[in-house]
Amino acid sequence: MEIFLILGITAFLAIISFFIKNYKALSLVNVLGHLAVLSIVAKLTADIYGNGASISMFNFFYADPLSIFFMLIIGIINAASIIYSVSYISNDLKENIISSAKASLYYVLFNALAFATFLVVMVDNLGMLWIAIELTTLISALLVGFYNKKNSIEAAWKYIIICSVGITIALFGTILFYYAATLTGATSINWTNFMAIATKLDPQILKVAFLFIFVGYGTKAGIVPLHTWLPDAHSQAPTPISMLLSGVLLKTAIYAIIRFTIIINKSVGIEYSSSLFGLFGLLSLGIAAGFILVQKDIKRLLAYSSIEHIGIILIGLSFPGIGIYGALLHTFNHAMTKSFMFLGAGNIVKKYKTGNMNIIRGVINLLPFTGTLFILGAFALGGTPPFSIFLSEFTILMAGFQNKSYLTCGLFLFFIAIIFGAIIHHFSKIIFGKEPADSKVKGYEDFFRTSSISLIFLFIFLIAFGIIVPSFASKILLLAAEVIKQ
Amino acid sequence: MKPVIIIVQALILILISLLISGIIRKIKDNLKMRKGASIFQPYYNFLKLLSKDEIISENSSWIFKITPFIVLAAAITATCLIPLFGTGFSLNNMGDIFTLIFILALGRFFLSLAGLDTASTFSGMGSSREMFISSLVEPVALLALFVVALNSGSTNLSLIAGVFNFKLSSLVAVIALFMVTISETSRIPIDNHETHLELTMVHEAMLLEYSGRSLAMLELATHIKQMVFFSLIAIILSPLIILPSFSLYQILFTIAFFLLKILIIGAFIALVEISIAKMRLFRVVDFLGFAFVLSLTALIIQTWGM
Amino acid sequence: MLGVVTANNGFFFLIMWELMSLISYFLVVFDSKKSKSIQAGTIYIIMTHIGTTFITAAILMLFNYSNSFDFIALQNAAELIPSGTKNLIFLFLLVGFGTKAGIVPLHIWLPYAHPQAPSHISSIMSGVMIKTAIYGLLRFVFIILGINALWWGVLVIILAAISCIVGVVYALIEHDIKKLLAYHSVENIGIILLGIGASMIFLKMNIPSLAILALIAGLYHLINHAIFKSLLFLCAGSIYKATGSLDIEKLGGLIKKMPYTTACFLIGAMAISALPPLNGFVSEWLTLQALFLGALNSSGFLRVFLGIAAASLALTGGLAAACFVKAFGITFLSLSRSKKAEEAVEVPFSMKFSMVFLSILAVLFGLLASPIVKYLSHLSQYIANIHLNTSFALNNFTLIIQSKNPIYLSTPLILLLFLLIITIAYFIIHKTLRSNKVATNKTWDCGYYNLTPRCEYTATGFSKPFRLAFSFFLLPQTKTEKVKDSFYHTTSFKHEVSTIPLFNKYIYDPILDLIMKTAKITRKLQSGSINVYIAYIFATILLLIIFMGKF
Amino acid sequence: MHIINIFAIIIIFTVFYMATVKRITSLINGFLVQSLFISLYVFSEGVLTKNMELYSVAFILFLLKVIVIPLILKQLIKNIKGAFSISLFITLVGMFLMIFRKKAISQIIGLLVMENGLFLLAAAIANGLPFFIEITIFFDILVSVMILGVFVYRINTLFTHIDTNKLTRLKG
Repeated sequence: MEIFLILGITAFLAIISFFIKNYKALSLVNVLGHLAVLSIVAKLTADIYGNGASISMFNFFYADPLSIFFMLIIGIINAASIIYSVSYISNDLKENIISSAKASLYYVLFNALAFATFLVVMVDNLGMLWIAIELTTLISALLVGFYNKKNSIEAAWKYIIICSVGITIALFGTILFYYAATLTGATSINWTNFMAIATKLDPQILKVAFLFIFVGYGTKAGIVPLHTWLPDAHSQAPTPISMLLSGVLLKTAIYAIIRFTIIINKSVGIEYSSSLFGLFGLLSLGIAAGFILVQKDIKRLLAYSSIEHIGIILIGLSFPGIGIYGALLHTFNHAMTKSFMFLGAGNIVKKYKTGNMNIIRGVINLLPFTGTLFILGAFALGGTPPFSIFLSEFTILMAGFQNKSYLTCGLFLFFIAIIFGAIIHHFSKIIFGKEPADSKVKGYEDFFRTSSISLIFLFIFLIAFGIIVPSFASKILLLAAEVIKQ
Repeated sequence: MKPVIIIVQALILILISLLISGIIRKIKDNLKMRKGASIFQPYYNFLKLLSKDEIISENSSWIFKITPFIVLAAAITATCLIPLFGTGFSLNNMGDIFTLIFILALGRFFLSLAGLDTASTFSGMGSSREMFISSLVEPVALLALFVVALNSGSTNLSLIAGVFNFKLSSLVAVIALFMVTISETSRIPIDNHETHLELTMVHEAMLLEYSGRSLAMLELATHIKQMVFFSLIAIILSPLIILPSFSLYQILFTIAFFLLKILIIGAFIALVEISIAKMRLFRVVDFLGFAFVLSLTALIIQTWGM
Repeated sequence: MLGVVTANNGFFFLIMWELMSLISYFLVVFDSKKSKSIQAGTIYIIMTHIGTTFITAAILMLFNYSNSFDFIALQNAAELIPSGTKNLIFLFLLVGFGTKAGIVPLHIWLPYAHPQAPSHISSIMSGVMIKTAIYGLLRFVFIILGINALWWGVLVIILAAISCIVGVVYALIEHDIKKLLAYHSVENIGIILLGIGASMIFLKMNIPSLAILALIAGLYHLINHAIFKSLLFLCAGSIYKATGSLDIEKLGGLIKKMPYTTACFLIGAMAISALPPLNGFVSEWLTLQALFLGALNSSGFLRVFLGIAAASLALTGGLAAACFVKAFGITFLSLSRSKKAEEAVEVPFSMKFSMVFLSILAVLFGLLASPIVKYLSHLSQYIANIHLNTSFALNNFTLIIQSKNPIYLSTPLILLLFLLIITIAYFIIHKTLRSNKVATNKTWDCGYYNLTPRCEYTATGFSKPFRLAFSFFLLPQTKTEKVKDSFYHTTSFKHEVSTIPLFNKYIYDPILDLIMKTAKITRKLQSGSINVYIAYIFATILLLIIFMGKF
Repeated sequence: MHIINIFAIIIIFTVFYMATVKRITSLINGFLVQSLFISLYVFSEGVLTKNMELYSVAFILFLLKVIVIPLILKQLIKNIKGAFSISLFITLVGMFLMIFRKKAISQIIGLLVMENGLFLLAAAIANGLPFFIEITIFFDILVSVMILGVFVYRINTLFTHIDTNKLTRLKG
């Protein structure tokens, strides 16, 4: 029942915001809508918290603890992003960078994207999963190309082409999976049915199919050799959108890969997928470390650090047992921290009118509130203890050491150290130091009031999960991990 | 009873020290075919200085005033550690040979501070050179005494004095100690204590600004320090005879024997002073490097059990 | 920092540890206007973070065998760890805690971070924070891991000796007081580790009494260093407040204007260069005794090795004394070299109070050696979990070591003797011969011109012999520059002396360049053309299919 | 001049040959021959116009299309048979189009070729995905083509050319 409600509200918002002209009402409706969605998701999590059961309706929709966990992430990030985009877009309107028609278009697309992402997580049918992800790519491509400037159009073009190629390959994989299923006589393409007949599937075809799935959805998740679109798209998109891209879209692709891994693990066994994850995880970590060192633009740096964290999640998934729990925790923490950092970066870029880190100085003097939170966020991203990222990285490391894969953990620690050094080096240069003389522009003070709400909203998650994961959250995580380990 | 003997012992050492430097100067002059001043000349200098007026530079502070007392006190505490009459008779529950080195370092520390205090370039240069040489000497002295202590089982001076275990390693250590004495008592190869030429004086430079009574105290302190080093070598070379009975004859004999040893060392020092010209400051590094290698070989020999 | 010491669970220990370095990072970058302090802060936090990664790796390896983070569980699980991994864990711990303590190859952040922080912060940092690293080492290596091999102690002593000498040599050529003190922290950490390394060796050779003695020496120096180092940093802070500059060359003659700070700095200087009545001497004497008795009871190579360690300790003591004569002499004595030093005024009461309090503490810790040693012997017996009844304090004045042929030390007696002799000398010489007058006049200036502050001896001059003696290590660079009006007429002559920071040049810079080079290569990966990107996808698919068999 | 026309004719013949032939391996040989002649054609074009770039294009075409691709395809064929290989081949050709073509429109076409390769695959081995999924995928592709069209239009207005390999402003 709740599933319909969520999808219904997002669809309704998408249509409504096309007609409301007055910006104030538009933003109010949207914010309320998304808060409602968040509350429904929360209610859903409370339900399954009790009995850990999964809801499935007319064998099309299916929500087990894993998908509800992802729904939680999507709900929270959507809410934060909508609050931020209220002031972001109103500020653009005031400086008439965009017309009011464009503003309502923005909200239409935003809600469509929300609808698509929720769809991805709820659907049971693998074909439908593919279509939902294809939808998210198309809508987010439009949003990336929102500002109609040369750079953002080029970024959007690359984003849509590369991701479509990737997703076509994923379709190739899905068809192979379906082919393997038809060999054993099953007709439905539902995930639940795959789970039932997993042991009977022919492993040879499954292995080839899983490769295609991994590469296909991997392009969407930003795994290294396929990540090329990510830095351009994330740095050119408007801030609330790049926050959504990093926080949510990468995670939906990871969700899709996990769905297929569960099947393959059941039929072919754990080592096949874990060695694949381990290799590509380390590869993404290493290459991202290289890139972060030489970055000049804040948003591109944050984009590369998303690739790095995706690599960490993959490494987490490659260790059985507690590693999966750590990976899921890391997905949650990374979603929160990365969106938090993108918000901060958005404010800074808005104030200094450039993303180039050599020009930005003395953020702490110009924007004291964002500055302090930003440097704390930087430490959180680097993985220092009081914040949540350290906790999840530590769990993954614990699993790694227990798994006796010392080389991976050694490399993991080495790359983390380099990235920590690079991030601190870059961000401490821009936070402290003397601010450039001409940047006394006072225009943005009100802008920061609304954005600071979402900043604090996310910061609470950073700290709350810092030392010890609260009991109800760890219960949900355990349930989700159970689903994966099935 | 014991403290009385220790005080008497210290007084004798202080008195003898002036005599010894007088004798060394006498031997040097005779070797240079000169009549030379009488052996009691240091006593006359000391008394003359006591009666002279004193001039203190206006730039200097209270450190300049208290340094003579601290340097003298350091020298005299060092003498209390040396057992002259017998093994038991030194203030050995106060410290051992490491403490001896550190007490002398205290005296040197304040002397070089006073050197810097008077804002005159000569004394500044003197204190810089003094600290330079002494920082290189300290490891040599420590290692040499380390070896001797290893031979005699403990660093307690009176125990070292008591035990007669004359080994090759102790001999090599004593040679290294001898080189240390040359640099500590500012004898020729390292430093010239008689001249006032800026280039050659190290120890003297620091006393440049002093006059009258404080100069007298500092001169006395240098003589006592020299006495401490000589007696240290004397004890290591041939240990004291343990007093069987506390008769007067016994005490006189030990003092005479002790004096004889000190004279031999003094003569040897005079010989060295005559034969070698003063080294350039940075040649001193090689000289002390050689001394360090010597003490290291002593340690290695010691481990072979010789 | 309290958190670090009170945590009883490996995981919380890590969290508190990183929290400590994070907050101290913010303190270092406190006055963020100066770009130097940002750079210092970055180096500091990166180095400590690398250190923490090593510690995390070690704790996780320990966790593998006991799968619970509690210290007691770790301790019981320590037996069943194979000795190969034990050595590896020990090396990780040494590197991890070494970066925090500032052992030589990993010390480069210390001279940058400490001077940047405001002085009272740097006094806490070098006084106490560095000691948490020693605490960590003791907690993990002594109590949890247990000493496994002899080469552990030998390695620690080698590192300690090197950091002693390197710390002091760099301090000698340093002219900024706080940098000088930071280098001295490196040297004193070396001395503490000498004690701890020696006790590791003796534990392995199971001579319990010596192991306890060495541990006492290490711990005692740890406390002493905390006292006199924070004292010296506070004095440096008050100098900075009074004169606004920390460069010794510009100061001078402060003794006449700031009597309290001078007196406290003098006591601090005497304590750090181990001069008898004060606390530095007692702990250095104990370390020397530990090394000596160790040499006595061991044979062959170990005896020579301990002898050389003792010699290096003596060399450090000598050089430290020279360095502090320079620091004290040039800053406080003779004429003031700059106008700022001229108008220096004594610091307010609160600063004076803390300095005086610390200097009294330094003196007390020197005199009350035996009660402290008694307490420390119980402590070290707990650490090394050996139980023996000999406490090294004869009575509450003198220390006694090795009852067979006893070695004594009683600092109160030395002080008593000193005061006695000084009073006697004073009475004999000044009171009895009252007739002479004491006049004050100008210093001797060879008779023909008036002495100006410029012709005083400078810090660079003072340290010149050391620079030449250690030139093989410091590689001094001299740059001379003639400022000329016309071809013939030079108006001024600029002479600059600098030394190459050896470690940065040969260890850290090459690694950094290597990482940057690889980063630049990876940058080419993102060449911008869409066709290349699709080719990447194509290539990955092909490679995966070809190598499918291998998974 | 006439040699080039001969090459063109031969290429047409190979297309017909490929369209008719049954067995996969002969299809690949047909492809091999066709790409051989295409490279010769480009090479002779280069000779005529003295344009260095054409030589390199010819050489790359020759190297890849005549040697590498057939080798891979033969290796792939070994373990999977039937219509599967045709669809795989078409998808790869589609991908090929996207890598080697400059114009934006040709990239869209490449994408579409890949997608219809997949449809062929679905039809061949699994006699079609569930009907509902097929239709939605078809609509999905329609939407994506429309959006791609919007972007091509925007690129044209902004960059006044639709040459993708000039779109390299975002680097590093």
